Amino acid sequence: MTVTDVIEDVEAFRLRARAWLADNMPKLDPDAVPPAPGDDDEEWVKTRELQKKLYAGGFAGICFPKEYGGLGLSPAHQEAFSQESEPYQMPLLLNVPTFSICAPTILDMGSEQQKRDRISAAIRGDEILVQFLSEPSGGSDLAGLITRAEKDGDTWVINGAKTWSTCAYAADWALCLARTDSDAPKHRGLTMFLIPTKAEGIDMRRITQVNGSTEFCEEFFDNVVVPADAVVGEVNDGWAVASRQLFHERTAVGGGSPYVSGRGTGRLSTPPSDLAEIARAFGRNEDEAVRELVGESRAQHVVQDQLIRRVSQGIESGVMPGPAASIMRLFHAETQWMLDDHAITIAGSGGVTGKDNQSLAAQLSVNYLMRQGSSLGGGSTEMSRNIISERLLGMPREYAADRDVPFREVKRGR
Amino acid sequence: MTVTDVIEDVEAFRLRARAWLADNMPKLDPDAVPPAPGDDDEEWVKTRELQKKLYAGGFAGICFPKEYGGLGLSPAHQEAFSQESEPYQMPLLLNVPTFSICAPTILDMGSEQQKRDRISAAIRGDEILVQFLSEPSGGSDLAGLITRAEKDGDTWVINGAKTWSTCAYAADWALCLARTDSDAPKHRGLTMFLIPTKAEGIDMRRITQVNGSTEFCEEFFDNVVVPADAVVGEVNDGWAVASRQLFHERTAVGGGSPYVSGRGTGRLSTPPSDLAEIARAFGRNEDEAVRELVGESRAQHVVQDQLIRRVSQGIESGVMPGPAASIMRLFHAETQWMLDDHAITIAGSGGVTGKDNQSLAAQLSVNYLMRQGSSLGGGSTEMSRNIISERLLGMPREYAADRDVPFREVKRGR
Amino acid sequence: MDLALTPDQKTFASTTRSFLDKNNPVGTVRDLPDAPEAFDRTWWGKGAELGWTAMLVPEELGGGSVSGEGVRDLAIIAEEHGRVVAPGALLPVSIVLAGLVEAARDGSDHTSEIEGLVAGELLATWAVYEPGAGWAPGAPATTARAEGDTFVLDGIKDRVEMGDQADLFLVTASTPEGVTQFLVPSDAPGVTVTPEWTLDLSRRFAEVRFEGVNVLASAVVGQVGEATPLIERQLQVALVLQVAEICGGLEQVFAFTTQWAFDRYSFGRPLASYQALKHRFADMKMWIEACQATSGEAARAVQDRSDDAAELVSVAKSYVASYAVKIIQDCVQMHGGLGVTWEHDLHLYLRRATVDRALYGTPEDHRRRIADFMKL
Amino acid sequence: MDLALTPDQKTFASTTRSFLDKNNPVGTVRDLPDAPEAFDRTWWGKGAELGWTAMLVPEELGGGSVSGEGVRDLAIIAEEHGRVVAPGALLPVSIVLAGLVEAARDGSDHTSEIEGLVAGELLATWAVYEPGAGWAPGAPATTARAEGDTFVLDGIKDRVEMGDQADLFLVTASTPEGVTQFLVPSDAPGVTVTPEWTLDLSRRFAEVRFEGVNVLASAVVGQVGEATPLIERQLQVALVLQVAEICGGLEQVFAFTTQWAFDRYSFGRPLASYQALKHRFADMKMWIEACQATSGEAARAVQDRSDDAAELVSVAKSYVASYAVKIIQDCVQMHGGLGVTWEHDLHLYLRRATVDRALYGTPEDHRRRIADFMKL
Repeated sequence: MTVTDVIEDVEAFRLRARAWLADNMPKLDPDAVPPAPGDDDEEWVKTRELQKKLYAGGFAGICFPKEYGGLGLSPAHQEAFSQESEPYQMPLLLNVPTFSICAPTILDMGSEQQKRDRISAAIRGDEILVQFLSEPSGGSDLAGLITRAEKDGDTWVINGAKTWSTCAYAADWALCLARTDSDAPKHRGLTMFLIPTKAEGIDMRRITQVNGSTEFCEEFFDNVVVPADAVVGEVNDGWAVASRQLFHERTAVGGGSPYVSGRGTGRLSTPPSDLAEIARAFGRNEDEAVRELVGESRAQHVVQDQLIRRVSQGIESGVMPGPAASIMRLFHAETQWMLDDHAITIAGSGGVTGKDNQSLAAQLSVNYLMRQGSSLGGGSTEMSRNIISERLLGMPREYAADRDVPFREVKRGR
Repeated sequence: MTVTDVIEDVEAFRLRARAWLADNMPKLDPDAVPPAPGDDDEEWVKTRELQKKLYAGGFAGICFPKEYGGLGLSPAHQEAFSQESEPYQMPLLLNVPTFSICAPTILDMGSEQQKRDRISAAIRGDEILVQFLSEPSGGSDLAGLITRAEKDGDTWVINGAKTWSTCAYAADWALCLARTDSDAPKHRGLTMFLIPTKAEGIDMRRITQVNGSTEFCEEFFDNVVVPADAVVGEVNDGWAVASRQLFHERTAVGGGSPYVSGRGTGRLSTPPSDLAEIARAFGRNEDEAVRELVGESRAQHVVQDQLIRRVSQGIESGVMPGPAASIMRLFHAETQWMLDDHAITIAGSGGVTGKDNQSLAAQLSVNYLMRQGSSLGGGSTEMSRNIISERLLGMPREYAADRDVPFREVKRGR
Repeated sequence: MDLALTPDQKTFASTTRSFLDKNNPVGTVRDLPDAPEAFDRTWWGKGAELGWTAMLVPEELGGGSVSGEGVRDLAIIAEEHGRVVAPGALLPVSIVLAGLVEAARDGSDHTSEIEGLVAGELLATWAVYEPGAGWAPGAPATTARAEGDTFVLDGIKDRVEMGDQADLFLVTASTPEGVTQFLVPSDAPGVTVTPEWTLDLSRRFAEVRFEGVNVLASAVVGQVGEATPLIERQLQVALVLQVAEICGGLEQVFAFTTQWAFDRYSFGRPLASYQALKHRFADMKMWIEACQATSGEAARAVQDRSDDAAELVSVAKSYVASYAVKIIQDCVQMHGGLGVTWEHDLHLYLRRATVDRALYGTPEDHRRRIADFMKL
Repeated sequence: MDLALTPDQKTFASTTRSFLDKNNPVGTVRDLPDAPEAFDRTWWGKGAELGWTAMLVPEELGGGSVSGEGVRDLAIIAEEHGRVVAPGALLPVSIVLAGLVEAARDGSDHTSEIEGLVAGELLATWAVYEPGAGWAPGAPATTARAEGDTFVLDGIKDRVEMGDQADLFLVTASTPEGVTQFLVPSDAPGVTVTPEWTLDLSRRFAEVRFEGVNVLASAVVGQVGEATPLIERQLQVALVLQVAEICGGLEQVFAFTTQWAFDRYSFGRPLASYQALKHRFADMKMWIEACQATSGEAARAVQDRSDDAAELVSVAKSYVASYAVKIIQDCVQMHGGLGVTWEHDLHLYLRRATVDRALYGTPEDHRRRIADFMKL
């Protein structure tokens, strides 16, 4: 061990970071509102610049290994840096998925070359990574995907389509899961590829949601050629890579990733409706029926927080199995349903027209259009109920017609 | 054709009935409340007497064939008689199941001897008929029954148990479905028997429901011996008989049976809660939240009537298939749920205690204990949803593990 | 659809459907917000030629219905409109015609306005809601003050459908004699129309200010101070059309969602094979039949002017509007992520159902109204 | 069950459970209505020996808790009671003790009553509801009028739990100085107790009339006119016990219903294999975990006298009581016809949950109270 390998003490690191941040990073504007997802093109340019600054200052990739461009420090160092960085502008948009999902997956499962190339480029602020997983025909059944990669000499040729790729419009590289063996059962014929998002043959377009958000993209692959070394992990063992990726995604969503730097994702989600505000704005706060609805919704929110604490502690202490997390996911959806339903009930006849599209009525009624968003994103509530009944209560598994049969024999719809 | 076979004109029959009724049948006491099911032992005695009167007067079994003790007249005659009988006490308790379900099934499927013996005895007022169909292990799966009848020389020996037999405590004979071939698939190994309810080896007890009703019975069979001629229809073809029975039951419930005489079943069901009355009684009728609940429930009731009209007409005119009747069944349950839920909400803190067990609070809260009654009796709401999705919407049938396999190989729980 | 239509009504329904399918395929709704107007007057004139504006109007006033039951015929048109989320003036013009025809027996002569509306040449709408207030047509803050042979109107109305295109406003206002309705030209001095935002892409609403607007006494609809029965009639017609339109949309949404459940596979099985989903489809089927049942009977009751018409429209509105949004939301869920995209038609129906839910009394308002009818 | 119990608390819970399982198996509840009394005092005395009455009482007054957190310990006892629908005086005695201990700092000395209650020798209950009125402890129609050194009480209370067995009534009454509470012996002249019917088989309620009942000034609990904080504390303790008891019942009902779904076959498959039922079980599991979460946090907040304790008990009551009856009813449905028989235990739980739902504020009352806290 050489002298340079002595790890800097967390507090020393913190002080050094504090000084550096003050000298180098722009202060946060307290009034600045992050742009809505999809309306953030300029923000991405700025993000790359901020990451380059961090890298130049020696504060990028704190928990990533040195050999791939990181600092090789501990989560405690990262936490100290995040604390210190709070008053400053930070490249938060890189936290998810680049640093917390894609880079750790490459770190776990990628080739030496992939780690050296992609992770270090991300840490330098040169590249942004995303995921090409879901497919238009897929829904809850990720492993049933049909985008195929066929071997052609030394290269692979990819055809098919992906969808719901968060922020793919801003990215350089993507982890793309494709089917490479249709004779194997569904999970066993998949391979993960690391491909440039601007490769020839990829046609990307942004998906507009009913609330106007365009953060998601869909991609169509028409004979996209990638080299053999684009494979991440082993050929036909892509499910192992995807599983790792899903693990990192859950960790990131749960707030437990050591690879994020600074607080948050840098994205503004639509603000939820505030029922008390709505009741007052529409002059209904004296109506006892309305007061019941506001009180009920408040109770639901409080119970949600309490439930999250109980289940998180339960899982952490081992009293509850991991799949108990689905309880929180399902409850979150219930809370949203109640909120959106009560919002339109309370707003009543005033809730569907307004001065303009920034009016309270516009906000709450557009939220109502997105009511199911919270029961679809991150696994549908139907999947959560399957998980709770099967994996917590031990009830028989739902019959899967595609289990243990060659994928090409599996029936498919549209 | 002899002279006696000339059928009497309906209006002549009506006039003759009118005169006879006035001379012979006791008038209804307008204040008399029918006893609750199960508390009606005396009522059954009176019922037999009334039926004997009708028989003696030549007005019993109006639509049943003459050779089995009836009058062989048309439904129009029966309808005229029912209209005329309204001011009088009538043996209404015999309408269901004796005359509208059991006797027509024997008429359709029984042997000549069974028709001569049982139908005529019922018409004479000597015997009451009931059904032994459901089993403790059965639930929605009637054809999965396990009570078995084994051939022993010239006789059959029955072992097993039946339950939910309406008014069996008052009856003499029962149509009892039992398994006679466990090597056949479930529907194909059943046989219907006509057995005396007081046969040796039958232990009958009354089931008490949470609202105190004891109208249902359960029966345990311990080596009950019945002769070969107790079989109704063919051995191992009992499902055909049961299907006929179910058809007559549906017809009776729908009010379309020509075999009932007089209006109604002679039974008092628990009166449903009246939300407006509850709101007033508990001083909550000025509360806007309560007014919404009362109005919502009123709307639900009105819509139920409207839906029944629509679906009945739809089925009648052939625009809707027969299974559309399940829509009415399911909606009825929804209406009951709302009524019972709103009742306890409106009654609030006063709804669970009262002066005595006749108080409004007692009625509404005991009704609440029976809330699921309407979603269980006459086929569960779960079965209705299966029928609507599979037979109206054409969705794939639920996997039945007992389809087309020998019954003895079917897995059974408790 | 009502199961008891006459052959004439069925033919009429299918003519209306073909016209709308050809001219207003549902997908075009997305482009309407960017169009100069929500709909084209020439197109509306063609609708009028098909009879859309004639149903409530007696023959002597230039109208006439298909079956002799104008309200029910109109409900058929509304249902077809709902099926494709059609734009147009059906609801506002029908409401105003209902009021004018009702008032034609006594009061000023509005024959020429009626004829213009029936011909599709004039557009009229009801200015009844007021800023910050719910459904309370009986207590307008807008006032009309007699001044010699004229009245002077002052007040603000909002949620005025088609306020940007209307030629005439039917204004509900307070007078010392009681609530009174006036027919006010949109170009009268003192009238200011300001567009509002709305959730429905196919309709437009506006705030309309009346500042010292002077109208002749002949602008009064019916008698001064006696607008209450007119308002009730207008409301009943509005509700019949709303619930019919919602039913049309529901049938369409349910049909394509059911088809989706058959076509879409997950884990090698169609969605339609999953019992948890099948049971939800069964519930939806039941609710939609119930919606159709109550809509049909509301139309019949208003047609027949039954004693219980006022209650039955409230029953229908309270039931249909509640279940419609619930059903459409569950259909969104059945579609997965696709269901919340701009590209999918679902939101077009959801927008309209949500707006219909809110206007002319919410389900909650109508439940309270039913409790009033029950003398609770 | 709270996931964060100390080993001592776990041991205590299991001792309580063994005692109740042995002495009060759930099936025996059916016989209670025919028994002379809802429970036997000797049995209650044994409960007191186990510490059921000591948890809220400081050591200097003869009490003492298991963990130093008396409210949470008491919630454990309540949960175990709920598991077997136990009869007894837990709720009424705990409420009265909460008030007496709270008032012990100032006001008259009620040490001997406290000691008697802790020893299980005395039984006391809160007389707070009044005929025809909902939960409104702050505005009693019952009055107390000062007369020399005494007070004269007049009024009628109902829904008085254990009114037939209580030795003492904690009476909430109006005085010119404000709401005041009095400890009144049940044998005082002018006190009349009339049994009421109730849905819960394991509990009894009574109407209690106070007609010119004369009590000494020392009967006042705390200070005259200053009962409001005492009432709030009593309510909070009542709610913590109610929700804990409901949770105990829910866990039991859910456990035997889940087992039933595994054991019961239909069409050759266990009920537990039907997706439509599985999804309902999943919902129930989620709701029960949420009930446990909010019950636990309510107990902690009341224990800690947190600023948000008043809100958190209302949150817990409004959530738990709503979902409890919903869950138990769905468990009835899962059992088929058996679920509505007298023979099955389900209705014993449903009865208790329905009564708990109604008393000390319904879910609807508590939602309105939450809105008040939000200053809506």
